[in-house]
Amino acid sequence: MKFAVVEFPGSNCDHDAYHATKHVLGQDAEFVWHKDADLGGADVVVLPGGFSYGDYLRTGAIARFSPVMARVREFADAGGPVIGICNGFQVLLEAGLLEGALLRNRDLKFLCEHVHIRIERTDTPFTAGAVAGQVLRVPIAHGEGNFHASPETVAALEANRQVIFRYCAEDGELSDRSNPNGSVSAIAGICNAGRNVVGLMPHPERACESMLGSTDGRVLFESVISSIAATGVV
Amino acid sequence: MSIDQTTIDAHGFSPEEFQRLLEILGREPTMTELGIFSVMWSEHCSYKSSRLHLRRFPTEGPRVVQGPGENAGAVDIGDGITAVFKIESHNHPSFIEPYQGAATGVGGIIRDIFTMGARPIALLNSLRFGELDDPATKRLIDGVVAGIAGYGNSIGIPTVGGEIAFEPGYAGNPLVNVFCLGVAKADGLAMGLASGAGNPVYYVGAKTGRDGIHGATMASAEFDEHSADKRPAVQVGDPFMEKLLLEACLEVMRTDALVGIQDMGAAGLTCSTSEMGARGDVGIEIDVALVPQRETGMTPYEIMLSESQERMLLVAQRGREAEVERVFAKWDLHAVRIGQVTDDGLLRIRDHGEVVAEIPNRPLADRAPLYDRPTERPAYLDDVAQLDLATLAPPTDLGQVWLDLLGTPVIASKRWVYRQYDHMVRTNTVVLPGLGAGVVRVKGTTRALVFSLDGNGRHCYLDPAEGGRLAMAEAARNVACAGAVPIGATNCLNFGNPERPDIMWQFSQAVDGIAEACRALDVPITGGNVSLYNETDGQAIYPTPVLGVVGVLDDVSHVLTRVFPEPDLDIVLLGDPAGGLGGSEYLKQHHGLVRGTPCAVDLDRERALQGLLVDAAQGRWIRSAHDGSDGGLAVTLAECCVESGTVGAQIDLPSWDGADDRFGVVQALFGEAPSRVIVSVAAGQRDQLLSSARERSVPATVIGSTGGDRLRLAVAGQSVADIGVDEAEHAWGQGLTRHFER
Amino acid sequence: MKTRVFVTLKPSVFDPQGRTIVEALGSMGYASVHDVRQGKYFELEVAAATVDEARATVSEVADKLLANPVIESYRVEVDGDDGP
Amino acid sequence: MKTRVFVTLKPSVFDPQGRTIVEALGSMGYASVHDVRQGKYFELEVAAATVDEARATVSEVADKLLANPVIESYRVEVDGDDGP
Ligand SMILES: Nc1ncnc2c1ncn2[C@@H]1O[C@H](COP(=O)(O)OP(=O)(O)O)[C@@H](O)[C@H]1O
Ligand SMILES: [Mg+2]
Repeated sequence: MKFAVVEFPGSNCDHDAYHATKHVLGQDAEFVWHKDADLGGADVVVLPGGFSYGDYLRTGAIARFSPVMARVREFADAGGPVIGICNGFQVLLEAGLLEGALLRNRDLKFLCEHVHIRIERTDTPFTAGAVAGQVLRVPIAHGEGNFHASPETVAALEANRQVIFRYCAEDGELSDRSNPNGSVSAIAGICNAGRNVVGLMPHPERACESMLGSTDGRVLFESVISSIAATGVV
Repeated sequence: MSIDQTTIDAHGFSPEEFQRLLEILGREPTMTELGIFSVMWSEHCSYKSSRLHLRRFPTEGPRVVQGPGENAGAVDIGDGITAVFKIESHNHPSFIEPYQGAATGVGGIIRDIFTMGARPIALLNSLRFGELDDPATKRLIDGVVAGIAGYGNSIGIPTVGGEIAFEPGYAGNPLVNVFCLGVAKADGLAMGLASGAGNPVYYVGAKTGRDGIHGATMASAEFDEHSADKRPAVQVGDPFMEKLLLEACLEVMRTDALVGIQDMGAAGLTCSTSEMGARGDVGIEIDVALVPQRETGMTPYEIMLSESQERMLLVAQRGREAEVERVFAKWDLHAVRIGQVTDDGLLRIRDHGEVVAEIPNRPLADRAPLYDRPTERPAYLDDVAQLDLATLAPPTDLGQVWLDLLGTPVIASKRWVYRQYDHMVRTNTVVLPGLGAGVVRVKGTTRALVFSLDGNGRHCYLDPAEGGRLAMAEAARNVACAGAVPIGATNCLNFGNPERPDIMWQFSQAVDGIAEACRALDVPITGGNVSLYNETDGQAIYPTPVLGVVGVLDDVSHVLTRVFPEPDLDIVLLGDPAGGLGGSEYLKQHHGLVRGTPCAVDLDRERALQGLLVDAAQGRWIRSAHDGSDGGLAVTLAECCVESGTVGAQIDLPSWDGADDRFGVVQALFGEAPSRVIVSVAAGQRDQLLSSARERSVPATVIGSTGGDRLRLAVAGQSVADIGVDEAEHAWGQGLTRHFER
Repeated sequence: MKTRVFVTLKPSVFDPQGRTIVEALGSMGYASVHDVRQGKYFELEVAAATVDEARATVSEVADKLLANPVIESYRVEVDGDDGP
Repeated sequence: MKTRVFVTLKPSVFDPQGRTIVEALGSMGYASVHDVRQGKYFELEVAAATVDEARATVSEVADKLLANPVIESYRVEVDGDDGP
């Protein structure tokens, strides 16, 4: 299984995603530079976290014009699994591969801490190995993770079962207190209509080794590895 | 054109200094030359008041790869890896513009580390402000923390720990010290040195503007009501540019097309060109017209003195230019050739070809002024040493005092601060902030690096030499509490005006204390920073040395934190039960007094204790370890219980001579003393721990056990305080945060 | 040619920064300020032969890059133009 | 009363965001945009009897809170006022 980790200028979780997929999960992984002409024959594309272009102007706003994004779009259109983590999620939204936008956190501060998220749907390649309702303990680290979309869009996302992760308490209950950034409907991550493109604010790649305090993030990577092995997609 | 006296004075030259300048040049200086000498000989760049004293630090040891003198120090951590680290202050800029001042401080220390060829992997910060009841102080803190976060988070280096304290003396002069650590292959260190006549000199990074001209001189002058006039000296940080520079420079260093590299920090092009030349004993010639400029009409003087951020100077091998340029181009950076290395030993500055400055490099550096400033023991010391407990009323509700102490901002949880910092990026952070020293693993090895920043201005104010010893001992102890062996130290010496003999005395005493502790603990100083003139309207801050100690833990799986992990463990106090109230947090909070003398540290005992901790961690005899500092044993114990769920503790502290005195119990609970650590131990390992402690003459007393959901404290069998873990958690959790909630 | 672009959050989008400012102003004694919305402001220097050309370029740039249509709207001003 | 405040970095202060935007526009084919400065834009609703009163309040607010006088300058506009 080969993961492509896309590097934009200013990406800073690129090595973390690489480490998690290659060294922890033992898969093939390769960096793809944002000016590269192809995705190196990857089976899965990861848009990692960080501050592409310094997050200047708006998070993800400039990165989405990088040449590699045209390749990512083709890959996604062909059904290839794509995951955007944190800044990667922001890039996917700006690029229109996912719907919605991310505003500044409700209390205007950058937040780095472990939170709980509930897996809402298991019919995406990144959650197929999980159980619906399963609660993960994973870190967040962002200043602009407050998911926003118009009420119609939110309703459509819900109706089409595109809300994949919600912030919750340890027991899976939703509450204002367990929503760290003010996201509408506690949305922590969504997928596209085709269900192969997933974006989320929390960092599963930071939760793959017990030494780092949680291994709950592995299920996302393990899911996509077995999904691909099972379907032989791409 | 000859330069008039007013101009000379404005550049801060003393008559003798100017005379020396004339001797070196053998003629009158040009304006550009005057500017260059002025910044190079400023306190900030030349350390003219402190250099003499800093020589007393021990700087050598088997692990030292690079001692003081380069951009950062370096120690060997094994496995062919070198840890490179240093601390830097950005006190004055942060007071003028908290966000940008703190942010550019972080940017500066990061450049110092990657300039050495090391990949930065961790940041720490040490902060001092006035008391939190002042809204202006809160705004300052808000800005400083956001600035550190803004820069560190963006560039992707985790801020894994630090310290923050509040004392009235810092209200007009906050301290913002930042520490960065990186790792490099042992043979991969780069040096800030030029060599090889004809080799090209490159400029890369942000364009030069009129930023911070005379910033270096600003950091060397006291604040007064006219400081506002110096405001244009503020710069805006660009972490994105620095991220590109960091990656590109590390990539260039891997090519061996590089001869030397140096960041442009204080005094920008001036400092980098002359220092690189002086270190290599060569000349450097540049043309300022080739320097990329952001503003029009800049004079050579301005270009040479600009402190625009995010710029690097490098010397490449002649003939390998294309390789260097290609790497920078990949990162959308433009490396511009602005000159070359020469063999005449001169710093020659041209402007469109015309020579505007020509200064012999070595004398500019080597003959910088060096002062043995007069010292005099301050008169206040005799007064503040007097602490007469007989005039004070002991508290009646010890549980309440306990909770109050837990809720004071300096002791309370720092979560409000560190959750604004990305402390997990790079996936190496093995111990999250708030649980003890910073711990990051080194991927590809079994090792972890452990570091702590510690300082206590109040102790140094009451006794600067003891304060220096205590700060060094505490920083090393915090590292040992995680199970790591301290192997190197850096320090940031924040003091007032060195031209005042009492301040200079404090400085000299503190250096002596630190040096003594370093020798006793066998931890060399590999570098540091001095920040003087920390005064507002003649009112100096507490003398505040901040020590940064780096340790290595051979097997990361042995790491310890402060938290009692489960019930039914024995709690053992390593060290003396007795603590003193002189200079304690209790005395300040409960009686409003900063008096007495802090308990002295017995350095032999300290060394034995740290050795015991390291062995106990390695042998897995203990389950947690926490250094007792502010607030005494009661506070230390409560800190072992909070954030761990509901593991409480029952404690019975022994009585000791004088325990029947009115303040005996207070001293048992809240008295402070160095060389004390609370550890938890499973029944099976207890005897091993106790006998090993006995062998090393470290006092060890079983004082209780973990469990339950309350913290019960007795002294000599007599119950004295009993609080719920949840109460403690609440007081401690909200103590700092509540000041910032809307 | 000097041009200016104003980007504001759409009225339906909650603006936490604006709210924070209103609250801060309230506690500072400026209760008369009862609503604040924060947006972005850009000054762009454009090489263009005519005001119309400048307006066209800048509108395109605002559309594609400066504003995110999901949450923001924008307005363009060109020196020497009174607007459409 | 509707008022607007424009906050910009002082001309001598470096604007990293502006520079990054210009470079991005360059690589997107908008080389004619040769300078961008990014600032902040605020819309404030103020209860005031006169334009002058509104202007005075908002100027004070801009001074104290909206702009950072160390690195920024600001301009105030009030509906129905042609400026001072
Ligand atoms: N400014 C700060 N930045 C990041 N972490 C901090 C800061 N201040 C304190 N911390 C963290 O909070 C914890 C408690 O700090 P402190 O009270 O100074 O500990 P100790 O008394 O053990 O030295 C430590 O883990 C420290 O790293
Ligand atoms: Mg401390």
